[in-house]
Amino acid sequence: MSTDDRNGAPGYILSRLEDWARESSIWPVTFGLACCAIEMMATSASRFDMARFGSEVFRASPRQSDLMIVAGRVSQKMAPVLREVYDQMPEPKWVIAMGDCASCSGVFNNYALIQGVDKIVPVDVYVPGCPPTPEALLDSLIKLKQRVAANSRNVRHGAQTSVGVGIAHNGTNDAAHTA
Amino acid sequence: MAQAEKSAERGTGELLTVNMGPQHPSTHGVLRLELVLDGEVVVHCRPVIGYLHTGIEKTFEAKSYIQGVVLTDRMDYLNPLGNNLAYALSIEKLIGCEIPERATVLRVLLAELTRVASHLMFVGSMALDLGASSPFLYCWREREHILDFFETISGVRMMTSFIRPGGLVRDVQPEVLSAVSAFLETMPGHIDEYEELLTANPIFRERTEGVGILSADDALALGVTGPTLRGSGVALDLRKANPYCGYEGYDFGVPTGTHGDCYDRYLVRVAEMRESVAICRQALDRMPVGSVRTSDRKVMPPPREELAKSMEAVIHHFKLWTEGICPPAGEAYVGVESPRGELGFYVVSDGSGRPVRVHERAPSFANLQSLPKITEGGAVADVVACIASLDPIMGEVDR
Amino acid sequence: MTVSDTLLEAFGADAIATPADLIPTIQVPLGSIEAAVARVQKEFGYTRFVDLTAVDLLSREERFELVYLFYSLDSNAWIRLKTRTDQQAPSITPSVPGANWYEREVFDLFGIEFVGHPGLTRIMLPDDWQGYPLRRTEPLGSEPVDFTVTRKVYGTG
Amino acid sequence: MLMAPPPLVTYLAIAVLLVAALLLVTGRLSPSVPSTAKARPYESGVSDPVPTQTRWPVRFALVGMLFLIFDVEALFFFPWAVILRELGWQGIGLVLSFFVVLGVGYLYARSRGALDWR
Repeated sequence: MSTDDRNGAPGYILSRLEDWARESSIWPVTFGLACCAIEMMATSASRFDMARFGSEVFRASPRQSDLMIVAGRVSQKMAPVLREVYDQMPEPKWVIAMGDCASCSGVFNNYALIQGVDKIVPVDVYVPGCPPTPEALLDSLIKLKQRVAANSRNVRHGAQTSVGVGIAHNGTNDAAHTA
Repeated sequence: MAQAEKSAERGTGELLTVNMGPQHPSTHGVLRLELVLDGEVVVHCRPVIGYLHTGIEKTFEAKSYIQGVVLTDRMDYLNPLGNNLAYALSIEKLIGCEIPERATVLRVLLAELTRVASHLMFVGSMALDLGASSPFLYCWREREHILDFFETISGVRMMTSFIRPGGLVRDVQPEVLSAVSAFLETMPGHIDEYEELLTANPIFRERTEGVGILSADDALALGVTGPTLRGSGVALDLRKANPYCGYEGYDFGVPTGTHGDCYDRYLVRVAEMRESVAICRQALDRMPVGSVRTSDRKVMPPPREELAKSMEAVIHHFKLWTEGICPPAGEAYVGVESPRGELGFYVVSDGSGRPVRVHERAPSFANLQSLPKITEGGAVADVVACIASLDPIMGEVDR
Repeated sequence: MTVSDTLLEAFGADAIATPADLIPTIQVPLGSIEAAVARVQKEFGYTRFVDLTAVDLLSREERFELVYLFYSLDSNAWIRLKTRTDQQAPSITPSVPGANWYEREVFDLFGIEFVGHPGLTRIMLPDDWQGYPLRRTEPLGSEPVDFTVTRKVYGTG
Repeated sequence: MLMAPPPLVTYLAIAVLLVAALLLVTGRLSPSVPSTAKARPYESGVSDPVPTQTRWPVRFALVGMLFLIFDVEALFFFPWAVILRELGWQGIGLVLSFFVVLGVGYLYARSRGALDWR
């Protein structure tokens, strides 16, 4: 009984169920770095209430989480840590690059930051804003849920980095990234 | 760290090195602690910082003075307006330009509102770290009100860049001021709610009383300032000691603790919230009328309608938006009381449009130096309470 | 506040300047910085260490200017000590524990070695980082923004 | 008419079925992509984990035993509390002896300072 053929074959119901289950409870790992982390906490607080979308629980360890919200600027020293946490998350996993600093290192175009987190991890949804308002983060979560609902097994990574690429860590700014 | 010879020389049993690393729910950002444990007791704690180093001070040198305001927002992201204020005061001291009375009073109001918002975040996250998740939701309800005010007056919730050298970006609408005064009426009642939840809570007291004791002279030796220092009993508050922005005209108390443990630091910050609400109310009562920008055209661009009429206005406008402010050669440092301690920008200029050096004296950087002293000897679980009580912001620690 | 006369006769009138922020600034030769710090802290009561930073003046000799800032609790005033150095400077951490991380940061970002510092290693940048970014000789290290229009210019993409 | 199986058997059957279903579905659905990084212990993100094969202080074992004695044994109070009314005084007397034994043990452990860590 193969579970991921979509054309009404016997596995169809199970894969629909599987997509629905995964889409309705995406648990983010707490990866708050800088100012966007405060807005991420505001999103999970009482007014904007991320719990309505099933993402209430911020798991501290990557072993029990499906989504990594990179909330803040990623410095050169933090890059291997980010890659390590991403690698240790079980599949299927998704990444939201929250804010300009995570998407393209926005305000700070200098030696200290990785210019955009998609040089290290494959990113699924980019959220503009510095910091993005909680509504923008919720909107990105909804977009991610739609993508997961469509096909939660074959995880399409929109990023330039393939899985398992190492990070050139000799301090130079152009971290190795494959097109 | 090879454990063998370390434990041999200690002889108290096997020492274990545990990494309370950059990705941790209760290190208040990307702080990493290398803890050497003898069972549950912390024998040695080595903080490792730099995981959020953003090279802001290097970026300052590539930007003009007005563009620098945007960078100051992102250093201490719980106190953006306070950082803008410190930066603006340093540059105004360098230029020697006077700003109108209404701008000064509005600056006090905005700085104190940011202090309340920052302390709300402190109470919420300290309670969350120690397991009480409901105060977090209550505190953020009030914080959202304050962020709404900032969004109304500047269009942005947090990174407003609203206070600039020479005054404010634009005037604050009167209906916002009435909304703020309505909010200030309810605020003391809300603070009582938090106190009911936490202050007398036996579990909270058990986890914080007598934990992480920092003596007054240790604090002074390590350069600790702000509520952390006042928690140890030293009543040093720059708003009283070296008043700026007319703080000598407001009457407010400086709450201090006695034992210097986590509980006192918590009590000092909650009492400070009440004082800030009192200051805001006084600021609202004495709000003068007038413009919020300095008349010195070398610092602030002239109003739009003046551009049509006078040639000098057009020239000033053009000069300001191309070359920016050109303060005379020299240096300036103004110490400001941020929610975490003494904050100041040391600005060195050589007369051109770009600063030679802008160094931020970050209070959390000095406060975090006291972490080994207050955690060593305590239990591992108390490390969480100690970090929360220092309220460090890694954005300004790592700059 | 005018510069107190005890400071004047202690360091000589020409060494003291008062910049725009009215904080008395004392220029001290590199060799006697430890003595000056001890004197300022003990004799004149500026006990609290506030800040230490460096300014790269790109001048021919003695390129970096170390700026120490102290604060006196009883007279509520700051005082600034300045000294010029090229590569090394004596560390004040043994006598002023608060300066530990500040000296490590100045070493990390400027490359000034503080002789006598208990653990002079990098504090901000990764340990295997080459170069000292805050020196004016080093570039900002910014990457060209990958606009489609600039791709031909930078030959990316 | 088939006799309905005794309640305990149905209860156990449901438990076993539920566990089997859960294991089967999650086993089939969750993709397993083993990688070297996943094999490494999670050390708050630091990639070179610190070796932790050291001899643990004996106090951890002590606290473990104390937990076993006082917490697990406290479990026996629950079924007793449920049928307290039928047992009457004779039941209370019975449990009292059990309570005295536990109480003496607890007071002894506390006086010897086994509970506080230092």
